[in-house]
Formats: sequence, C-alpha cells, structure tokens
Amino acid sequence: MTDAAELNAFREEVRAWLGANCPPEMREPMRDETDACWGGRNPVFKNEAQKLWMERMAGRGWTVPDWPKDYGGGGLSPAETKIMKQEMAAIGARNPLMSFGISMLGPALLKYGNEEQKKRFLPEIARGEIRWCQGYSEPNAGSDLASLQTKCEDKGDHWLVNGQKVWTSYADKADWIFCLVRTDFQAPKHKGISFLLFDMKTPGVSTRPILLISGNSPFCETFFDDVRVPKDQVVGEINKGWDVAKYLLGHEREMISGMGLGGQTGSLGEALVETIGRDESGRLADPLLRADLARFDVDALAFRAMSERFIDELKAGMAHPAQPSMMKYAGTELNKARHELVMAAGGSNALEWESDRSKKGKAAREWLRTKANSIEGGTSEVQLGIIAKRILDLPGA
Amino acid sequence: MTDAAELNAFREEVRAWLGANCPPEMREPMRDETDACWGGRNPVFKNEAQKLWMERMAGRGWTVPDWPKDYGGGGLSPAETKIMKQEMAAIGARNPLMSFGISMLGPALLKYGNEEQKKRFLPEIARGEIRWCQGYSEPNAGSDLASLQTKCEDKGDHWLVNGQKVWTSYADKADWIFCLVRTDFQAPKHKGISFLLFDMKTPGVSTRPILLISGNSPFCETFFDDVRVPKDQVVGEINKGWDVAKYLLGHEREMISGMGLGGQTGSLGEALVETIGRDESGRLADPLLRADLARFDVDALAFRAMSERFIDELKAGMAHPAQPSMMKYAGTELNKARHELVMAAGGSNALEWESDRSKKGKAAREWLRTKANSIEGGTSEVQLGIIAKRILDLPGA
Amino acid sequence: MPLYLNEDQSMLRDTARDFMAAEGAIGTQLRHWRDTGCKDGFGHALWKQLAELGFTGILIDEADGGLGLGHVEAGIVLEEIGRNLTPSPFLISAVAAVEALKGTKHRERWFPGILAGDVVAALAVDEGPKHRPEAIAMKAERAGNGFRLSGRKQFVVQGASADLILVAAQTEEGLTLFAIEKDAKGLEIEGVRLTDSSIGARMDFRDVEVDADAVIGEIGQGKAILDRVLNAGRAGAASELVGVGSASMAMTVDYLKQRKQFGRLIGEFQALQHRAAHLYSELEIARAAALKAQQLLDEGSAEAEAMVSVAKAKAGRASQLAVQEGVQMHGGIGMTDEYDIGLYMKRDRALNELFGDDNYHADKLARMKGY
Amino acid sequence: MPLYLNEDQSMLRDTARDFMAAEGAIGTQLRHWRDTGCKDGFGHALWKQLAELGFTGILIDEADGGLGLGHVEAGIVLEEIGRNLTPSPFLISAVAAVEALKGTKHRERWFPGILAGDVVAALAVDEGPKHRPEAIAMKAERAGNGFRLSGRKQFVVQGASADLILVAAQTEEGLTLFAIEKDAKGLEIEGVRLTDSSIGARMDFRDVEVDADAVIGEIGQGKAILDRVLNAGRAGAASELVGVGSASMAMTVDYLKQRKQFGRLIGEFQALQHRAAHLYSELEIARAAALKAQQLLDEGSAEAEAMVSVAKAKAGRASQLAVQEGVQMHGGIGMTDEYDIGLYMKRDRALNELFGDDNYHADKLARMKGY
Repeated sequence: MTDAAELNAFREEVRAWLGANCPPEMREPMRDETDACWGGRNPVFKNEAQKLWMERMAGRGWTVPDWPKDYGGGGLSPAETKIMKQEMAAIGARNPLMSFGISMLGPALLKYGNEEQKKRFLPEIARGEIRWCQGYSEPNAGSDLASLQTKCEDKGDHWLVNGQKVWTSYADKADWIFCLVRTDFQAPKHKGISFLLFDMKTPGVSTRPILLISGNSPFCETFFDDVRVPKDQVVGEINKGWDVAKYLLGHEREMISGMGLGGQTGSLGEALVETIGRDESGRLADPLLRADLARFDVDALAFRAMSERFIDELKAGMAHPAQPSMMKYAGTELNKARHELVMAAGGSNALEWESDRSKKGKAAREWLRTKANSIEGGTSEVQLGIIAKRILDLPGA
Repeated sequence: MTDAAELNAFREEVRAWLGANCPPEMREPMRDETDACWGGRNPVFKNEAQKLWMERMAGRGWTVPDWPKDYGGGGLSPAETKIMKQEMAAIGARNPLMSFGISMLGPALLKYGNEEQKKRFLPEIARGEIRWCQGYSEPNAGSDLASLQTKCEDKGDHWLVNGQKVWTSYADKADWIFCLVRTDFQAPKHKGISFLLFDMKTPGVSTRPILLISGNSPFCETFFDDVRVPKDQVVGEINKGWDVAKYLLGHEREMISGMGLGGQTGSLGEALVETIGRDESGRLADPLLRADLARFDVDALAFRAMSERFIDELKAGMAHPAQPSMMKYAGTELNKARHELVMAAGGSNALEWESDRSKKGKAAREWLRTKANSIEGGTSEVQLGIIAKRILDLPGA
Repeated sequence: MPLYLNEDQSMLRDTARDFMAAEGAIGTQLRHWRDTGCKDGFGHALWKQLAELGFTGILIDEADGGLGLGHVEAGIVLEEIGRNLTPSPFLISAVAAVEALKGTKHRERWFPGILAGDVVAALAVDEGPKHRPEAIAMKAERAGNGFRLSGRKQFVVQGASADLILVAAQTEEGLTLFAIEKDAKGLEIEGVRLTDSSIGARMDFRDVEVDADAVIGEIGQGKAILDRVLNAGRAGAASELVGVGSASMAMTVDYLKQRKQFGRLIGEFQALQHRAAHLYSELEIARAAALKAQQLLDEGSAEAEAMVSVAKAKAGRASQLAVQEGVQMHGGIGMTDEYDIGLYMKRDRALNELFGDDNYHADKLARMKGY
Repeated sequence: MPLYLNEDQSMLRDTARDFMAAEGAIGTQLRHWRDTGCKDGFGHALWKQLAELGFTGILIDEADGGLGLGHVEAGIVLEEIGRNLTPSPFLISAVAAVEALKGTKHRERWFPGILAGDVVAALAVDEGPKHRPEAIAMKAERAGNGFRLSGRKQFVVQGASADLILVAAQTEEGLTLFAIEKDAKGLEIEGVRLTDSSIGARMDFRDVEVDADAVIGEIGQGKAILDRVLNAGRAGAASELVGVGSASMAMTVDYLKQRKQFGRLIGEFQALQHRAAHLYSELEIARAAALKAQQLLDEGSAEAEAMVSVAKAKAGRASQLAVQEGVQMHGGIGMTDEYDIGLYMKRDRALNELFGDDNYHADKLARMKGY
C-alpha cells in the first residue's frame, strides 16, 4: 500500500470510530470553560457524555494522539495526528480532555524526563487521572522569572521546599504541581533553578484563590511551608531547570500568540453596527467610533493574514524563532483594543456588572480580563525586548 | 504721581511716538522671513521703511527695551516693557530687528559677560550693526551636546580653534559667532567647555549651507581651520562655558515651547473643510480624516489652554523649571501632527513641489520642515528624559 | 484671569485634598460600600460632611445660602474626588442639579436639602446605551393641569437613591425639563450596579403624571437649560477624570520606583520612563483644558461650550491612557482586585461614558466648528 | 496555498532584489533623474532592462508573450522597487494598465510595447486632490462614430511620459474606460514634479474626440474594469509601501547600531528599541496583508477587494510609521537632503496618496462590511 492509501485508510477508520464513539452532546461547541473536561483524581463531569467521551478517547490513547503508546499515547505519526484533528474538527468534536499535563508538562517530560518518570507520569496524564498545575511566577519574579526565590533544600533523603508561587492556574483544583524552585542560591540566577514535581496533598502546601479586577479567576496564590518532596521528582538535571522552563515557555508563547483572533475573525464594525444604529446615510451612527472600528478592522484583518502566514511558516519550519514574540505582542495588544471598542460601543449597557441583562457583566469582565493578555506569558515589554534583541539584533537589548 | 499714573503717561508717550515713527509698511504683517530685518555689517533692507523703522527704534534703545541704557538698551522696567509691547501689538508694528544677538547672546552677556564685553558687544547688537550666529551642535554632538570636540588651544597670546559646527543658522550671513569649544580634553565632558566669541571673517573660518529635505535652509556647516581668537573673547570663566550654554538653552527651549500653536490657534477642521468638501449631511466628506481632525482639534485646543496656563505660570514664577521640556515636547509633536493632517487634506495638490499653483510646494515643504521640530532644540526623547528625571523623579533617568 | 488657581482656590484645593484623602479614601469609602453591597453605592455620612464643609453649596448663590462660587471651584473638589474614587452625589446633585434649578422657583424646595447634604438628585437624560441628548424621545403629553410622562431612561447615576429626579422629555412645544419626586406614581426604578461599583438606575415612566409646576424654566425651552446642565456636568466630570488619571499616574510612578526586576528598579527602564513622561504631559494638558473650560463657564463666555467638549474629550483620553498604562506597568498585581489600580480603570470607564465619551465630544466639537 | 513565497517566487524575489539594489539604487536612479531635472522622472533604459528580465510581462498571459504570473509576483518586484525608491513605470504600466487591457483587443496594440519596455502607460482617474473613483465627473459624450471627452484629471502618474492614457469618464450608459493615445487632439498635459521627484500630470481634456474603438470593454461597464485595475494597482502599491517601510526601517536600525550619544550606541536605549520592535511588528503584518491580498486577487476570490483595502491601508500606515520613526531616530542628519532617509518619507507620502490613502481604504472597508 502506498503512504497515501494508508493514510486514506486511516482516515476512514478514524471517521468511522469517531462517528460511532463521539456522543452527540460532545459535538456541540463549548459555551464556556465549565463545558471543558479537566479530569483529575476527583473529576467533575458535567454529564455522562463528557465522561464517556474522555474515557473512550483515552482508551485509544487519542487524548494525546502523538505520544508513544508506551506512555499512554496513540503512537500516531504527525500525518496521522493531523488527520485525526481534521476529522474531529469535521464533526465539531470537543477536546476530550483539557490538561496542563498534556499541553505543558507532557512535552517537558518527553524531552527532559527519565524513563521512570515518563512511565510513571505520562500514562496518568493521558488518561486524565491526575490534574496538574504550573508553579512558575512568584510575587517578586514576574517578567524577571529567573529571579524566583522559592527555596528547595537538599535534605539528604528528600527535598525541603519553602516559598510562594502566584498565578498558579487552578492550583485549588489540581492534584500535582510542576514548579520551578531554587536549588542553588550562590549560582547566577539562571543556573540555580530546578524543575520539581510534587503532590498538592503533601503537607505544607496551601492555596488561596486570586480575585481579579474582572471577578473570580482560576488563579491562585500557592504557599509552600516545609514541603517534603521525594528526591526522584526532579525533571532533568539539578540546577538546570531553566532549560526545561524555557522550553515550556516557548511552547506557551506559541499557544498564546494566536489569541488576537480570539475566535472572532470577522469585522468588528459589522458585528457592532446594529448595537449602535445608523445615521441618515446608513453609516454607523457614531462617526468617530466608526472611524476607530474601521481602523481596527484593517488591523485585525491584516493580523489575521499575519497569523495565517505565521502558522504556515511554523509548519514549514520557516518562522524566525523569535516570531512568536511578535505574534504574542501584536495579538494581545489587538485583543485589548478590540475590547476597548466593544465597551465604547456598548456604552452604559456594557457598564452593568451584575445584571442578568448583561450576563453578569460579561462585556465589562471580558474587557478587564483582556488587560492581562499583555502581561501573562511574558509582558508586551518583554516581547518587544526579545524582538529588539533576537530579530533586530540591537545592541545591549 | 502714582505708579499707575506714571505708567499711563508712559503709555501715552509710547503710543504717540509709535504713531509718529512707525512707517505704515511696518504695520503690515510679515508675509515670510524675508520681510524680517536682520541688520549686520552689510545689512539688507527690503525697503526704506524697514531701514527707518530699525534705526528709529535703535535710536531710542527700543530694539532691546529692557536692556540698560549703558549698553544701548531702553532702560525700561518690566511694566514699561510690557506696555511697549502692548502698544506695538496694538498697531501691528513689526519687530524692528530680528537678531540672535538680542534673543540669545545678549542675555548670556548680561549674565556672564564682564563689563568690557558688555560695553563692547551689547550696543552693537542693540543697533543691529553686528549679526551673530550660534555655534553649538557638531556632527557627533547632537542630543549629547556636551560631547562636543571643537578644539580650542591656549597659545599664550591667542586661542587656536580647530573643528566643525553644524546647524549654524545663517552662519553664511553672520558677522560674528558665539560658540562652544573644548578647552580641556582631560576634564569630564561638561567641565572642559568654554564659551567663545569671534569674527566670522577671521582666517580659517568657512561655511557651507545645508540643503534640507524641505529645500534650502538657513542652516550651515561651519568649519574652523587654525582660527586665531584673541584671549579676551571668552565669556564667563574658562572651562565653565557649559553654564552659559545651559542658561541659553533654557531660554531657547522656552521660546520654542510655544511653537505648537504655530500662529494657528483656530480649528484645523474648520480651516480645511472647504478644501475637502462636504458629504450629503454637511459633514467633512472624508469621514476618517474628519475623525482625525476632530481629535486633533481637541488636542490643539487643549494644548492652547496649556500654553496659556504655562505662560501665566511662568509670569507668576509658578512653573516647574522643567515644564518647558513638556511644552516643547507636546507642542512640537502637535505641530508635526498638524502638518500630517494638512498633507492628508491636500492630497495630490499638496504633493506638488515646484509649481506656482502650490507656491513652490509650500505645504509639502512646511510639512517636511516640521519634522525637525522634535529634533532641534533638544529632541523629543531628550525632553521626555528630562520630564522623567526632573518632574517624575524616576530613578537613573 | 490667569489660568491657574488663585489664592482662595488653592486653599480650597488644599482643604478638599486633605479631607478627601482622609475621609474619602478608597478603603474607607469605595471598597466599604462596594464590599457591603450598599444599594446606594455611596455613604450618606460623607455627603453630610461635604455639606458641612460648604462644598455642596459651591454653586449656590450666597443669597440662597450657598458659597456663590463657580465651576472652577466645583472642579477643584471633583479633581480630589477623582483622585480618591470617592463615591459621592457631588457631581450630579451639587453641580448638575444646582445648575438646573438655579434661578427657578424649584430652588426653594431643593436647595436647603442639598446645602444640608440631605437631598440627593439625579439627572435622567440617556435613553439608550450612548449619551445622545439631541435625540431624546421620551414623551411628556399634556394631561389635565400638567403632563403625563412615558418612556425609559438609563444610566441615571444615583437614580436609585435620589429624592429628586430631573427628567428631560419632549412636549409639543419642544424639549422640557421636569423636576420629579422619587415617589411619583408610575415611576419604576431599578438600581443597577455598574462596573465601577456605582449604582446607575434604569427608569421606566409608565404614564407618570406631574403638575405643570414640575416644569423647570419654560415649557419647550428645555434644550438651553439642559445644555447648561450638561456642560456643567461635563466640565465637572473632566476634572474628576483628571483626578482619576493623576492618582493613577502617581500610583504607577510610585510603583516604578519600588518594583525591581532584572536587578533594577523598573522605573530605570527608559521605555517606561518615556511612556510615563508622555502620560504626564497628556494629564497636564487635560488639567489645563478643564480649568479653561470652567473659567469660560464662570465668565458666561460663548466659547465655553466648545471648550467643555475639548476638556471632556481630552480628560477622557488622558485618564484612559493613565489607567491603561497603570495596569500594564503594575503587571500581574495590577490585575488583582486587592490592588487599587484596577478600581481606577473601572471608574475611568464609567466617567468616560458619563455625559458623552471622547468620541461624542470630538464629534460635537467638529459640528460646532462647522465640519 | 500557504501564505509565504514558494520556491519560484523566492527565486524571483532574489533576482529582483539583486537587480534593483544594483541597477535601481537611489544614487543611480532617483537622485540622478531628480538632480538632472529629468522631465520623465525615471530612466527609460531601466525600463528596458526590466523588460529584458521579463518583469514587464509578469501579468501578461503566456499566449501574449508574457510570463503568465500573478499579483503575488508583481508584488515581489514592487517590494524591491519600494526598497530602492526606484522610479519606474512598472506599477502603472505593467500592473494597472496590463490589468485593464487584458483580454481586450487593445492588448494587441499595446502589450508588445510593454513587453519590450518601449511603451509607458498612464491611468487618469483622479479629478480632485483626493482619490474618489466613485465620483468621476468627466464626460464622454457621443460624437459621430465615437466620443468627445471633456474634463480634467490630475495625479496622473507618468502621464507626461505616457504613450497610452487610460481614462475613466462618464457616458450616458455609465462609467467607461477609454484607451487614448498621447497625441490626441485637444489633450493638454502638464507635467508636475511631485514631492518624491516623480512626475505626475494634470490633464485637460478639451473636447478630445476618440473613436468608439477607444472603449475598453463595454460602454458603460467601466466600473467593474476600473475596480479591477485599481485593486491591482492598490495591491501593488501596498507591496511597494512595504518595501519603502522595510528599507527605511533597515536603514534606521543600522543607524541605531552605529550612532553614539552619551557614550552609548543609541540602539542601546530601550525606548528606541521598543519603538523599533513595534515598527518591525507593524511591517511584518503589513507584508502578510499585502501577500494575502495578492493571493486572493490571483485566486479571483470575492474576498479580494476587502483584503486589498486592508493591505493598502495597513501598508500605508506601517510605512508612514517607518519613515517618521526613521527621520526622528536619525536626528538632524535625517533632515538633510544628503541623507536618503528623507527620500523615503517623500516617497511614502506620494504612495500613500496613490489609489486612495489609508483613510479612504479603511472607510471603504467599513462600507463593504455594511457599516
């Protein structure tokens, strides 16, 4: 059989299996993040279909189709993985399992973990049995992440961890944490960091949710008070955790860089014109807002082209390695601009904060939430610095 | 007589004198800078009236009304000077004498010159007999003016000057130059500079006009090749010329800071609407340009208020000493924005470069010329740095 | 008149600044009323204190028991209110409503209460999500001796706590302003909590009958009065915005001097310095514009209206820049509810919207200038 | 089709880049023709060279002797033209005019000359200072076997050097495009030197009589053709703008790496770094938009027109930012005629204006999107 014929056969197989196994409810678009399935030790399923869908996919290793079968994955080739995603998209199948284990820890373990760690952690992730959170930022280590101070001491038969993390998404719901700790306080800041895994149930771990200006959030502060961690739970070499972190951050930035689209790829002016009404000549009735919307649409449609180019170049291996910084910068600034315009168009309706009419302040809360876009995952300033240094080659940048 | 009565009498006297002595031609607004009288050894008068007007005013010391009579001035008090300016403005009397000697060198000599220098130079300036130019910038000393390298060696009975100045306005027409030279190459850069005066006819001085992107300009490059300067022509102490320079730069910045107004204080949209035409609803026909004009008018009218406040606060001694930097920054950026809009409104008409129809490219040349506003007299970046340091007190600024 | 505060005005500013920083502080007022879910969104005790200081009478003639001062003085107080995000009926009750009732017979009924800090007034103008006073549709039809009002209003600030509601409606003769008491029959009021924790109201007028007495000024002559009222409110809002922006900048500049990253104070980073310096410049210009507008209003100048729009638009944009830069420069901490900078962003948004946003006023300026 | 250049296109870009940097350089071309006061404002020899390279036939079908390529390829050449500010009839003659004549009988008369680099064409659309093709007033009245044209045109790029002039005029049946030879009786042409040293023309049509043969396509059906022609020109101009902006940025970034002030390379100053990085981002986005527009044009997509407006507006703004930052960051030297950065500013202005500026295209986009 030729490659193409094999792939066609695979496509048929996938299509048939999905047709038979993806429950109809799991083919509806998610309405919000509560529709997502996160797995974990005490998983919360919104309905039976969600549970079934995750279990069936996990059963074939298709929650992580491109991971090796030995680690609970599907063992698919890149071409097969692409076909699977296409077929899922074709029927609108939901992602069966949202997971930082899959999107963040997994790739790091595959690259830096030892065999025992891979065997121990990856299958649990693939099956959605353990929910992970990420412990990177600290109150005094934001943009300058490498200045983190969480102390990890070698106590012979265990590590002793003391310190505080912040912006730990879903720390209050996670089972385990992968986190950056300082194992050497003498070394230059990038050289004394290790990448550590531990159970959130370990004595001394506590979390506190962070209330944002937009309201409740998945973020937490996480405190470590004499937390004892087994010695074999460091990924990669001691004091070389920064390499692991950089690898993951690059991953994360690529994911975030597409967010300027925010799923809304059409004309914002077109979407808002009926909210505002038209003047006698049929134009959007607020002439200056119309001007802003027109310019925004130019920017947004141009950025859509840029995103398309970026993805195409990524696939072809042609993108400059620092291009994700530019996408992240431009995309997040654009998204902030979009929500400023949505607020301006919404006027006093959009100011409502609690009413059902406003869906409990949806517009305002989303607007406020976008302000974090240019902070999280590396601030706009950090991205601009990376562009200046790595693309424009400016001195001392 | 009370003060007020004295001032009233003075006002009557000035009014009568101006009425009798200001030629009618000198009450017309200047059309361009060629209408200005610059004086000098070989003065160029556009007409007899211009000559007469300068001589009459100089005869009373009123070219520099507030300078002491001993130095050729009018010896007027601040209140009297103000009255004179008001009365001149009332009949639209032109400035009788444009002069860097009056606006720049004079104040420096009055503050830093010795008695002999004041007696020697100030009366000539007041009478418009010597035309001065300013030698500050050098090719490698722009924003970082204090890094200037023009070498001034003490040769016992004279100074020997070698080096190059740039952006010397009217160097090709000036009789004398006041300039900054380095007299100590060992000292920290601000501590080795002296303020030197010399005749432009001295052997070794040559000039070359600078052609700008906007066309001809009053600026020159000025070259010093073994120029011998008498020892008594340093103003202030040797190696303390930077104090004099700073004093003058402050003066200059204050003058420039008003330029955002550019004599045009009305609504730009109002001025341009007929150029562009109106749509069916009577609004300016280009809706996005209209939006920009409306926002510009907001900015310009707000800045007009700021200018008024700044001048009032200056008069009352209430302005922050670094406020001129903010005025210079905001005013010049605004002026650049104004000319971008004028070009956008003028469309292809405004692109014409040589035609009589376009007054030889007046709009385009003015537009290009404004680009220097945020460079000359301290760049916008320098002004922002000053605000950050001196007003906001930011560290290391 | 020089364009800076005279000695009396500077003293007033100092008084207002000290008072508001002490009694009107975010922790004491805004957060308190927000976190206790107060239905008014402001404290009546503070309103009384403002009255005791004489502030509520700034625009009321001395003959009527007020201080007989002007919009400049009202702006001084509002800038301090803005700085502290102090929730207060001052802008609507002591500025807009006083401007509306000034010189009318209604002042006898209402000014004593405002002077005492007992009465809260509201202004019901907007009928849709955006401020469009040119297009008021609400009807006031003749009915017996008076009028019958029907229609809806929204974004009526402090409308849910108001004793007096000033309502703009169309009569046969044209736009007319009415003074209506809170318990008018047929008037349904819904208090709505807004993003900045203030309470706006939606009002449904279901055949609300009022006496002819309720008319402010002449029937059909409401446009001129409403313009005056709105311009007073806009100039005041401009000052409040300048206060919001200035405090936001001050807080941010402080943070730049404290926060270290990469071994340096972030205030040492030139890119942030230049942005902060630009922001300073914008806020100074906005402050000058607001003061100029208020001086012109106090002089009764024909140029006042244009300058009011300039001031509201400029202050709106400058303050918006201040809160945006503020949150960004604070980084993650600026996103937390615990920290105050986000409260400034919320207040800025609401104040920008109130009485017309910068788009509205730039457009209005263009229309006034004939283009 | 992936949104990057394929192998053939990359080769074409390399060829165009090398050729234009060598033969089309500012010193050799722009300054030469400018400083000698050339009445054409461009060199005919270079136009022949472009023909020899096959560039002039990029959009001409292979059956007609061209390369049968598309707008993407034309854009590749134009970006390099933009980089070097190379004065050339390429955009109007080899893109706009070819698009106009494609598939009509006129191609037989004119394509050989364009392919050979002998013929220069012009496009007479604008009648006032701004690009308003929706409001063409020029009349073409029936006269005998043909038409009589009367009216004025301006900003006719290369109009004073053109052998062929494409004119848009109103007939009874509607907008119609005519192909007119330069020596038509009654046609007065004034060459006008523009800010960027190019020559635009003002044309006065005084009862210019032409045969019915001069009509391009069908009488009264000119709008569709003109739209196609203009969109081809706009997409091309977008690429040229990207070239202008990119070269301007490159020159500026180089300068930042050489110029010292305050004992440091100015490129070390963070404020300038961030501005340069932002500019880079804008130019990359503009380049992607131009390429996307050209791909859609080549596909004959219904979405092409909107994307063309996006590309022209975005490229115009990005390039304008590049030249403004360029002059400012160069400081005084950037203001001198001796240095090239100012030439980029001048060219940017003219190209921004050509075929509609960013305001025009953002407005057009809004109209296309129904608001």
